[in-house]
Amino acid sequence: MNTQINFAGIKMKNPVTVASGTFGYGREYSEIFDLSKLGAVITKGTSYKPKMGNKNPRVCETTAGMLNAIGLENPGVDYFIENDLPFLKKFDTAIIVNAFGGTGGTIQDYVNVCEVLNKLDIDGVELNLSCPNVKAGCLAYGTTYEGVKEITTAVRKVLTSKPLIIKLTPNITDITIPAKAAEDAGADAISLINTLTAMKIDINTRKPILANNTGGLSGPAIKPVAVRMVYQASKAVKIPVMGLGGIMNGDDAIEFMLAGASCISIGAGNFVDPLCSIKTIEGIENYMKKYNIEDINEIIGGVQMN
Amino acid sequence: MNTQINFAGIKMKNPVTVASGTFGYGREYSEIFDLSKLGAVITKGTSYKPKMGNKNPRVCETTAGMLNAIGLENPGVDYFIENDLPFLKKFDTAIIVNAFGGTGGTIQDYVNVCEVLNKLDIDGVELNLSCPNVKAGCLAYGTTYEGVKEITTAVRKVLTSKPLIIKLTPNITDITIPAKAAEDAGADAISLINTLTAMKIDINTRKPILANNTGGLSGPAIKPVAVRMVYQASKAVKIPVMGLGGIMNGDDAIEFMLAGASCISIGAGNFVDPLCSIKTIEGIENYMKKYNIEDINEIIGGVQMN
Amino acid sequence: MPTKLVQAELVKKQKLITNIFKFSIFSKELVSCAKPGQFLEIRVSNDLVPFLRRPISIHSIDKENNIIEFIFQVKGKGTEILSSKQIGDNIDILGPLGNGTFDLKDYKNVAVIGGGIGVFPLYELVKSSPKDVETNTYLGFRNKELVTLENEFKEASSYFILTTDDGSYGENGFAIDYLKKDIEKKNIEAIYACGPMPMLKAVKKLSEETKIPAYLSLEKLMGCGVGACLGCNVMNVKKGSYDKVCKDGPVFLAEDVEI
Amino acid sequence: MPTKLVQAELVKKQKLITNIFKFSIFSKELVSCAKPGQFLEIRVSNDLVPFLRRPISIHSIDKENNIIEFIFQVKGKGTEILSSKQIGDNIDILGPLGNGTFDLKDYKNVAVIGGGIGVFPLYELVKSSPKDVETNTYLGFRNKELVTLENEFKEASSYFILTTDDGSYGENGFAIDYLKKDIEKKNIEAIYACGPMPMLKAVKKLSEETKIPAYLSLEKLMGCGVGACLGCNVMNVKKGSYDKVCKDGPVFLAEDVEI
Repeated sequence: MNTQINFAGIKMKNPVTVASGTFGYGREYSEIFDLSKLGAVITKGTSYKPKMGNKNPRVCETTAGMLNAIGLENPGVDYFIENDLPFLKKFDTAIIVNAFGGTGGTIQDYVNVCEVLNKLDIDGVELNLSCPNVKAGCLAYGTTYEGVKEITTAVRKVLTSKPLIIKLTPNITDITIPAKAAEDAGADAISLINTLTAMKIDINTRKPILANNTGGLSGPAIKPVAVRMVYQASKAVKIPVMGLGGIMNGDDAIEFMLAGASCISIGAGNFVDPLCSIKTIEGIENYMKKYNIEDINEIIGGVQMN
Repeated sequence: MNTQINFAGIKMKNPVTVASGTFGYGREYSEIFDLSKLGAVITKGTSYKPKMGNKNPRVCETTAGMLNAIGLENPGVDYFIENDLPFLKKFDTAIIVNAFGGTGGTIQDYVNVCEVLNKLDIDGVELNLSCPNVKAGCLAYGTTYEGVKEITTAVRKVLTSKPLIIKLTPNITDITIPAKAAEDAGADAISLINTLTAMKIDINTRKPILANNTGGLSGPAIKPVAVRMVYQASKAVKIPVMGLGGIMNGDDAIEFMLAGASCISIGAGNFVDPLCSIKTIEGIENYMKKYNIEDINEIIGGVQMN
Repeated sequence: MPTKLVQAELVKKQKLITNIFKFSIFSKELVSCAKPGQFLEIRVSNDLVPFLRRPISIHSIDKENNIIEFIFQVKGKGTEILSSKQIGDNIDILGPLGNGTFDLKDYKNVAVIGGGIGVFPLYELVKSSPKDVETNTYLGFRNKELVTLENEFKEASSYFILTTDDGSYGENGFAIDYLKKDIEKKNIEAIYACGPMPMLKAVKKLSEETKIPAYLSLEKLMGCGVGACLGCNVMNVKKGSYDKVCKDGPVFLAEDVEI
Repeated sequence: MPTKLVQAELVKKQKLITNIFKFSIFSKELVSCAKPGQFLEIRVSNDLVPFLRRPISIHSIDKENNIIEFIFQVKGKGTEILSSKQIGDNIDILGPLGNGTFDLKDYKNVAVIGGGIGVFPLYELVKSSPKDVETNTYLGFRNKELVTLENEFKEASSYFILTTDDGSYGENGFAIDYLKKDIEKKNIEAIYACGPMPMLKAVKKLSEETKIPAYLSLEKLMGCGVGACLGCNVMNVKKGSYDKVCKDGPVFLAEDVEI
């Protein structure tokens, strides 16, 4: 039984990764399980310089999901190189660094961090064009064909030796547009969905619960939206797709892979059950056994439309 | 204590309505409670000629929500006039007819049904530009400024004697764009959100559960997205907003009203608890008592941003 | 036949076989108007997961004691929660639902055919049939372990056949084949069926060939259960438009519907 | 201090007052490394609603019997489900969490101040303090009905004051005012506080004025509880950047944090 996949040149022992922003740089969860079991670790969004992030409260629970508005707080790429990369290299798992343009959010800011990342001993870069909780960058590019193409082209020029994954926003009329733009600009893969912009109001204080007012909705609540978008995006492009959005177990992972995802990420599921990713790997294997699937690659995009 | 509202000229005894497509033409639920208790009944989407709708399965459950892809099946406006309108007139509640362009879905089709509705003894018309489950019409107009403006303008010309509400889709990058288009074209109000396009795959059969493959996601799962959009839309326009999306009780209703909704609709909540709308009215009254609110109109748009 | 929303007490709970539970509910309101073939929409908890009500067919109606019974299989989270209810708990029930019922009309000699968990909704029809009506019952199960209600149906029926697909109990084979063999010599005037889709299709075919009317209980994913959402459509080939399984059914004349 | 994910047995359950429950959990793993001031992230059920774990502070640690205790108030759906657990049930616990703990260091004369449900996390500190440490405890409650753990704290403390806001029990007024009066004459070297935000702010101010270090247990909405999601940030004014309440706290030196 083969669970290995080659995702845009990134070799993973299984299709299960952990989503950026839900797993830090791996240190915390390494106390609970062996990170070498994962297909890949995707780091917290990292910028050229450190970034502070939003005020508290930054998270709250919703029905079958949660909101977050962290604001991409991170210690900067130099800190990552010195502290987190050596730590992560101790594990036998692919390392994908999620990168973005920092406080400035200009194309040059995106280019700056990717120039650094290009030289590191990492397996790939995921470009964040989809965080709904920062003032500059991300959605400013992520919601138009031109925006995605321009920034992907610029990053591609400096990120010559690593696979480039573009992370897409679901806050869009037509998900195939940024998907195609990423492909046209030379990206190696796309990942989706990031969170849906949302708000929760405390009816007693009459204020939004999050200090940032709005936040990104994730969790099982939005899984059906994510499955739909993964299907549409994977049909629109030839590059492979990483699927995420509310995956809590192996069955959910299989649903995303049938829809067209070559690999998947566990996001908020890590918070609910720190072993969610490990159990998802087991769940995928159980499904393969049940249906006598020799190679997990067989099921990618295997949905039969009615 | 006053719970009456005047919604774009439609007088309602309270701000609680029932969402189009979840309440038929009122007949079924009238066996369970007195429709005269409602602020308004919004009918099933109705077209000039009868429409067949999609194949079965049309609905399925998701985590804290459901998908539907009915496909706007309806008996046509003549049947409504003969059978359902006289029935609904027996109750002391506002009648809002949800209208759309039928199988053809052209602007002329929308105009045709609204021409008929203009002459009826009803309180308002809600124009459906947002159903994700039909081949023609709706989203073809609903996702661009030009589309919403063109069709609203055309309908407005024939719908001269009734308040016109434009129902908006959440499957859009920027909800303020169709909101403004509706206002600019002379609509009296907007209602949002319709459902989010979504998909659920049966991993055993490897097929989407719905015959239409995709459907619209509704229920508490997507409430935070709806609250965010109601807030954004209500800030962008001067015309009043009807809020809906996952409302299950009075607290949810208050949250939408604080966000900027002048009235609200119960949708999938009717299926879960046929008395959901009635309990929501009670819940609103309880909140008013708790906070000594004399007039429900006071809280509309009362959220204080951080 | 007005629809009622009740909180009705669970007065008896039996586990028939693995994963299959029989609930007895005390409710004057439901019993007063319930008919064979109708169903109930049950909210298993006040939580938001699972979200929708569960449609479950009525198994029997005891007008004397105001007891209505239903039998269900634990298939997922919803039915699992339902199965954990204790005697004395109130169950949130919307019903009785459906205008298409198992109706004996004036038939004097009928066949009743059920398969698997589809046998439960047929019981009240057989039980409540007048003495001058011959009820010929054919029940099919996959194997011995899945057999339920044998004694109840045997006692209530004029004639009774039980089959298993693998021959591990009763007659060997499919119930439909035994019905086919008997249908002419027994002068069957109507067939009442509930069971898996292959059985219903076979019954529909038999009805077409023999011109004997067949009444099929259909099952669809449902939204509201009352006819408001149009989620559970089935094509009515006579009308050329969709019927609602919840409101126009759940029992349909086989020749009317496309299955 | 590795984080552990355990399924640990509820061995004792007590209702202290309305809506407040004390759970005693048997877990060698948790007890072996737990410290005063740390917390546990508890998954109340395998359902998806409520979604996130509930952070609840450790109340006491019994190393001899491998019992760890926590006390919680039923505030919503999550704590309601938790309160319905029965003795013998396994509880899904991630912990013990937090590197910022209630640490006595070398202080010999300390004040402990708690308010309302904030008194629970302070107990282990007082209970486990060496005999040569003077623990001066000040507990405040809104009224008599909400008083909890009076005897436990009284017994474990060298000096004990209990106040109610309305004077319905103990001393009349706020605990902080009694601490203020005593702070100089008692030569307090450090303050340990847990309670509502106004109390913590008052303690911080007192600490600034007196230069006596104060350790505050903070509470924030949390995502992961382990430091991965950065949801529970608090401004560390010394560093000029955010700390994580879950990982760097939950106990902080008052002068370090902006509250």
